[in-house]
Amino acid sequence: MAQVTLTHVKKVYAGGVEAVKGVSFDIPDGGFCVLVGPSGCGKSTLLRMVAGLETISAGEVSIGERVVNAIGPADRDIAMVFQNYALYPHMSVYDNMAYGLRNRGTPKDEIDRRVKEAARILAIEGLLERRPKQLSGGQRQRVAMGRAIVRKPQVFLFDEPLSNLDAKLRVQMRVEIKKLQRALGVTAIYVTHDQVEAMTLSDKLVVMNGGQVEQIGLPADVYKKPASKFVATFIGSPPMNILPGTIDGPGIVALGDAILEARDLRQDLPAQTAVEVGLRPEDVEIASEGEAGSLPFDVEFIEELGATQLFHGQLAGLPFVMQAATDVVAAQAGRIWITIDPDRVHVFDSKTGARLGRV
Amino acid sequence: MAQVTLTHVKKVYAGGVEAVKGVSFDIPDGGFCVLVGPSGCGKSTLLRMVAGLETISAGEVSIGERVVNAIGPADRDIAMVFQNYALYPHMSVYDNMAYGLRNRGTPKDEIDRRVKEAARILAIEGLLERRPKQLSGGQRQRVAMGRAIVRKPQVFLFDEPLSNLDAKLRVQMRVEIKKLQRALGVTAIYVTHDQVEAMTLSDKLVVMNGGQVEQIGLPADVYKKPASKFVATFIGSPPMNILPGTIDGPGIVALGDAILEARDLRQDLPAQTAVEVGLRPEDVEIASEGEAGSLPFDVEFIEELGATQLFHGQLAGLPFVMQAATDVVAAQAGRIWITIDPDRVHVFDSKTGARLGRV
Amino acid sequence: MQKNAYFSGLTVPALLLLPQLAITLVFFYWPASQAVWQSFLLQDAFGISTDFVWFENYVTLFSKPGYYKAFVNTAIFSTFVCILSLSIALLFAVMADRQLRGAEVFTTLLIWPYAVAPAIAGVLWLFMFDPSLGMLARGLQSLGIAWNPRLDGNHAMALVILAATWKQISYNFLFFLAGLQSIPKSVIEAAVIDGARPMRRFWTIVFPLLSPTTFFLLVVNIVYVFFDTFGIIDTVTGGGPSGATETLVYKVYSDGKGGSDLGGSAAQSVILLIMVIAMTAVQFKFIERKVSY
Amino acid sequence: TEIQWWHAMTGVNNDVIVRLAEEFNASQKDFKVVPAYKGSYADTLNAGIAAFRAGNAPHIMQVFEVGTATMMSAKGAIKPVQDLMKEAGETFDPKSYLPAITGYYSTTKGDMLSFPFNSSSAVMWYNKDAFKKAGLNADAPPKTWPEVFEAAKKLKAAGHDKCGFSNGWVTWVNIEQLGAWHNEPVGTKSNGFDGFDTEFVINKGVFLKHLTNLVEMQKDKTYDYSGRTNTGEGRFTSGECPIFLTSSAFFGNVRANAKFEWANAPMPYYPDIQGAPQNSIIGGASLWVMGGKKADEYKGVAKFFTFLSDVDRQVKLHTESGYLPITKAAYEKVKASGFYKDKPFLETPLLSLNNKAPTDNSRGVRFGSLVQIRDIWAEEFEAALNGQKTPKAALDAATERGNQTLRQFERTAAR
Amino acid sequence: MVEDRRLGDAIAYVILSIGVLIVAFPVWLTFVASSWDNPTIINGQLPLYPGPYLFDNYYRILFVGTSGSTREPVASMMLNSFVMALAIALGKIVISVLSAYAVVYYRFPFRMTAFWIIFVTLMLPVEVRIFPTFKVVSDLNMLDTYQGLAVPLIASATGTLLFRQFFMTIPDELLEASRIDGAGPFRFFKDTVIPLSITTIAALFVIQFIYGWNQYLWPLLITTKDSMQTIVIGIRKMIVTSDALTEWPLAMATAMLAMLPPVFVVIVMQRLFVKGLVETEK
Ligand SMILES: Nc1ncnc2c1ncn2[C@@H]1O[C@H](COP(=O)(O)OP(=O)(O)OP(=O)(O)O)[C@@H](O)[C@H]1O
Ligand SMILES: Nc1ncnc2c1ncn2[C@@H]1O[C@H](COP(=O)(O)OP(=O)(O)OP(=O)(O)O)[C@@H](O)[C@H]1O
Ligand SMILES: [Mg+2]
Ligand SMILES: [Mg+2]
Repeated sequence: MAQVTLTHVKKVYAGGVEAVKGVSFDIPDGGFCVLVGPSGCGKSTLLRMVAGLETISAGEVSIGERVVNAIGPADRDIAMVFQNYALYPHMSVYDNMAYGLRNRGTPKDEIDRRVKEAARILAIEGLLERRPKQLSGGQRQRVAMGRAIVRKPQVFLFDEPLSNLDAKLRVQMRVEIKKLQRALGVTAIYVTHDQVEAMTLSDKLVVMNGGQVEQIGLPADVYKKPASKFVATFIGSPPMNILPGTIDGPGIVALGDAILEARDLRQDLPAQTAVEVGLRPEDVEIASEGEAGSLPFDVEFIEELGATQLFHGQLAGLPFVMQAATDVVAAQAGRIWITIDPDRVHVFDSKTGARLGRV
Repeated sequence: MAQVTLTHVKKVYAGGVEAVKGVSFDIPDGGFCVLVGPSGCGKSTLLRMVAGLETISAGEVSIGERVVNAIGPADRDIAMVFQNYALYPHMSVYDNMAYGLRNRGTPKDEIDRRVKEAARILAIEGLLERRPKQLSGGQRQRVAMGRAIVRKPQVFLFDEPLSNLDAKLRVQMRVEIKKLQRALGVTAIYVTHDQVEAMTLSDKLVVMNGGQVEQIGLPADVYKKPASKFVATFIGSPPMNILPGTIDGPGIVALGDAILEARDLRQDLPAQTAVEVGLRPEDVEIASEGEAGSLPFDVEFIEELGATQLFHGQLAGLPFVMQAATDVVAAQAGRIWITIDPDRVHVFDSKTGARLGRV
Repeated sequence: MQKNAYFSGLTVPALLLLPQLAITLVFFYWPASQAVWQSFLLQDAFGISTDFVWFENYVTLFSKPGYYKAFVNTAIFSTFVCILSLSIALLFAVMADRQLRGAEVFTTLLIWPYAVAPAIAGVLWLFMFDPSLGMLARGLQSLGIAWNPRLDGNHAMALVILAATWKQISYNFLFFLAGLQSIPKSVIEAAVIDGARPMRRFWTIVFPLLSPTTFFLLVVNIVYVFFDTFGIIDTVTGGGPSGATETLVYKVYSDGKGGSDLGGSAAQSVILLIMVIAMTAVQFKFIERKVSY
Repeated sequence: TEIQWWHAMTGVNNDVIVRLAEEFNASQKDFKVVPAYKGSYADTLNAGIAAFRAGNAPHIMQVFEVGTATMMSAKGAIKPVQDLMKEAGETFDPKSYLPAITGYYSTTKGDMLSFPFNSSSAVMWYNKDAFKKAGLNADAPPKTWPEVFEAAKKLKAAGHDKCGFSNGWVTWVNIEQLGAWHNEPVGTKSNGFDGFDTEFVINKGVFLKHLTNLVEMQKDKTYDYSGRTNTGEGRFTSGECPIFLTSSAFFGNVRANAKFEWANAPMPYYPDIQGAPQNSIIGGASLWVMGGKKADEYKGVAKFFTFLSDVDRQVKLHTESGYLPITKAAYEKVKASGFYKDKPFLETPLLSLNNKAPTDNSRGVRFGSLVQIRDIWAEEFEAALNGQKTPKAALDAATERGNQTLRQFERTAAR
Repeated sequence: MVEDRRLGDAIAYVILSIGVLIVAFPVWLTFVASSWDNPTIINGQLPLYPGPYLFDNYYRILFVGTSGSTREPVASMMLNSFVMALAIALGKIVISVLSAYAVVYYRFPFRMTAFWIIFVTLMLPVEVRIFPTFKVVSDLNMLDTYQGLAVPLIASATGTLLFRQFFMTIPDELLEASRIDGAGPFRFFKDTVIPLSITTIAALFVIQFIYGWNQYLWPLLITTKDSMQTIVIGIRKMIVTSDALTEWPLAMATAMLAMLPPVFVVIVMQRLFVKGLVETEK
């Protein structure tokens, strides 16, 4: 178990691509850090530098007390779970898990003990003799986890370990990973571009974009106070609605004709400044017609998701989505009135995308 | 446009596997039917029999007024979208879409018109000259759709068309498919094992399991009154909690010490009958301690999903999950009290899994 | 094309490459350079008197009509053998690819000739088509065809083409079968639903998707007809009648036979060498590109 | 000491070689002859050349008669048999050998260069049964070409409609033997015996006349071409071609496979040509001793040759394999034994060879690159026979192309 | 598929049967010829069905030798062929798998140069440079040895190319997983690359075994001892080109026997072989 520290880490690939542009953060011992961001933002690169699979162009990575820049992957005391599992297709499940230990010369009975134990934890005891091909996606995923666990490493690294699974299994495995990490108390770094995973798993959420860190924080904080329009739309599903607006006064924005209060908005902005206003679909509430501060929303169609439903339509002439519980009965389509909690109105600079929050 | 009717359709594969065990249902003209079920339950087989890609072992499939059992796929007037798209890798996007029309001897300018129109609808006009491998996943998906649209078939068949896409794109494409089907008014059969897709897309939801139909109905009905334990756990995410219970009186079940009212429960069951009780995570509400009918729930950990959060823990000593909006502040962990709307308590036969509902 | 994950170091890869490089250098490059050297010499059979004559051997070569004839023969021979063996093999492969009962048995029977040595295959064909002894020749004659490969250059050419084609069908069949089996089934099904009848399906979908295999085989077959058919020609016609079946590689052999024109023969092999290297380069480009589909 | 002997003998003849080696090895202790099959005559020659260039030549190499000039010209590469025997101190009298045979392998001065091993000559084989059926006298075969053509026409009429007569070894029979038999030169300088600057003269005289006839006959299959080598010989044994000119060594094959009565006769001749018939020349192969070996090894080779020359051994080889005996003594012994009464067909080639004392035109031929030249000639013959060229044009081309090849050989070998 | 397959299937059967007929006919003829006596064949009267001399002929070539007792029996020639074919096949596999590994999994200067040096040899057969090659072998004292038979024929790039193509398809993650599992280049090669290459190895083995088995010119040139002779040479030796008698039935019987090992190899490895092609070709 160890703390992982990254200091001004950079990666320039041979071709000149600058994939990671100076990233610093640290993960406390036993912490669960999730790196999230769109495809190509450098998540994998960063993770692979921690693993030792890529050289570090500049900066420093330390695991525990040790700077590991020059240490090979096998000696960093880490374990990694790959997106496509990278199981050895020609080895049995048992051998897949035992391989790393054998390479380290662990005694036979110790290997056996550890593999069996991991198999028990992961409930794959019955599969030990099978080949990866004979396993379902979820089972493969578990074997990949098992391969990491048996090693009892200081740090777990995960590169989108669930993205090849179907939705149901993904939810299930997500919970298992979290439980396991808690139980073993191992520091973990987890890469994903799925924001549900990011939200649920992390103690520390690192949102990346274009090789840089956009925001670091507790997942709930990131969700509630996204530091930029990028983070705001990236985290949350269905994504936050973004509407062009203008400042209408301190703490007040105008969306076309409608006026909205935004409690967190900086007070010092001149009126008529163009801004972008972010409203989460689930922060919208149905009001009665003409209620104070209510906005007209023209519903075009409704998707039922079981527990909730999504209303798609136009707000002040702009595409807009709202989410409501299934028991809220709405007209099949047509105009309804909605209100939004002023605490939950997000305003971003229309040029930089930065949050215009109180300082 | 045509109605599709399946009557006692069976499929036995050459090796003796009975993949579909006598399925009957019909889809009205212009209807959107989703086949959902776990892997290997026979969904694809059923769809492929409608397409004419598999022979029908017994029973009858008709499209419109015509029994099509002995009619080749080309003459059934259907179009199909495959899971991996099955685009012709050596043809341009334009040719991919035009191929089916050319085979039918459609005049050149008519082909051109239709392809262009489909491209416009799908917003892939700029891609017509590209080869499939030069497209992103979402674009390929659209081309596959385009190939189906240009044909103006009577029936659209989809075999898990979205499962190769990432989560975000999946949501987006889902909406597009639905819009398109509505706009074109073509009957559609859609296979998936993703229950969100199943819920949002269908007019008629067919839940399959082991080659048989478990339930047919409107998606909301299936969600609210699952006909069996299988359907109950399969539809809904996070899945319904299933707890062993006993009948304690007419409309009353006991879960360990706790007593629960179940309005839809059959009244004629003898007390002490062992049953299984299903409770959806989102149907649970937090109550104050000791409130009437409330149950104690020991929360172990909480997953935050942004808009909602999941409480994982033990209810009457059994694993249990509840979902709540984020603004419900709960103790980090520890005991809370919950209540459940008696209308939303599902009770299933502990042997057959069938719903024990009022008749 | 290269891997993103790799090892570094110099000694280990050098050691790994050593056996192959050593063998290649010793048994390929060194002899090949000798051949190049030889092509500039005028020498008697036993190498006792030697004269360095620069390009005279090449000049002589290109001044003889026989050499151009060999080019033409080679072109005819290779075109026919390639087209015939490829198309017949493709036909068989397509048939064997249908899920037929007993397809395995057919496959096994069809690949059998692959195991027959060219030197023996030649004898077999000679045997069957000998104008007086061969049973098939008698069959042809009874059909009123004055079959006589001993005198009729076209008959002789037809005979070596048949023999060489026969020998190559199995190999092509195997690769085509493999190629067919790796075409995704769903693409074929998509075409079925798109209303393509079997023949059209074949020409518009299967055949284009098979093109990497076809191209690969084309190159392999060209090399085969260039070199490996030597044994067949030697046993069946010996290049005759009247030089009608003398191909480039056979000419290399027959001109060098008995050591009579080693320089000219070496010059011919140098030309062949250049042609083959050019072909190799082309193929390599293609292999790199075909990873595309 | 091991003595390498590379040969091209297949089938039964391969067994003969193996047996000879075994007998020799058993007859003494110092030397061991190791025979090795190296493919066809051409392949064997190739292998020998390659081996010599690599410094690994065998001691004895069997080379077919066409390779003679090539071998001879390689002065340092070979050891003349005459010198070999002398140096080894073996009793060796060139006079004891049949001059018609050794002459082919000797210098004009009479020095024997290689040791004749399997020799044969061209004869005319004929099918007695077919003759009878066609109403021909089976015991008086045609002697002249016109008679042959006549007979062939009759035979054709009697059912041999695909082939009245034919021959193997097309250029050997129809050029080399034809020239000698009619005492006409194939090339200048005594058919090349007197120097490499020889030129062919085959586009006239008997050569042109004969080819013209053949081409004429080919049209209605009175004559039918049977390929460059002996692969067509089966046409005789199968009964298809009732008259077949080819090597006397065809004997074993005929004996084993012909299901009819057969016999042979000397080659036919054109009676209107002065001096014909002259004498035939040999074909087959001789053993060449390669240069650069140790004296001790040469001793063994010489011993082996002496062993081969032994009268009884020669008698046995001749009577069993049908190859010609090489010593006078052996010939005399067989004659005396009355063997030929029973098997006159074995004497026919010897009679042809010894018909008259050889002239400059009938000692044999010695042209460099004869392997290629034979192919060139055969090509031109084929071109004439299939009507692509007139006989004259074909022979002109044969002469011209042959000369080119000779010139090239001259350049490389004359120094 | 709901398509009338009956007609198509019937056509397929007919075509395949014709194919088998065409392709297997010469082989059948060989077999038939090996079961008759010589005059029947020589005189062009060979029927299409086997004759009465089957056992005699095979008995003679297997146990007696062809004519008399001097000829070395077929068995020893088969053994030589087998050793040579095996040595060529295995040799090629070993050296090419090593070099392909170096080229694919290492980054070093002149990597592509090395690859091209090997690659150029891809298609040039030994026939075209046979004399100089003979000299080299002779200088290395490898005449009349199994090394001499096999080693020069190993120098070809086919295998390297095939393996390279295959290695390129092995996911990078396997290497990375191995590295994290503490496996170095050697372990990765032994534990992962080789086991994954089995089908490719099988395909190459079949192709090269047959290639080696069928060699004619090369063994003829470099062997002088009868004890080193291969079966193909043995057959050529029986098929007489100069004045003697070809014992066709025996030659054909030997040809049949000569076909057995390669056919056996093909049949045994057929599945793996086709699979190997499918995996690497595309
Ligand atoms: N070996 C390489 N050489 C050059 N550029 C590379 C290499 N590997 C990755 N890149 C580039 O570096 C950038 C970051 O890649 P990285 O794989 O870290 O993205 P990612 O965030 O993991 O994306 P994804 O979600 O798609 O996995 C991308 O622009 C990518 O193209
Ligand atoms: N060609 C075949 N031959 C024999 N059995 C088959 C064949 N195709 C499918 N099956 C079997 O039929 C059953 C149903 O398969 P099917 O493909 O219809 O499932 P599915 O519901 O589409 O599953 P998935 O969600 O994994 O695609 C499975 O048990 C499968 O193994
Ligand atoms: Mg990544
Ligand atoms: Mg399916």
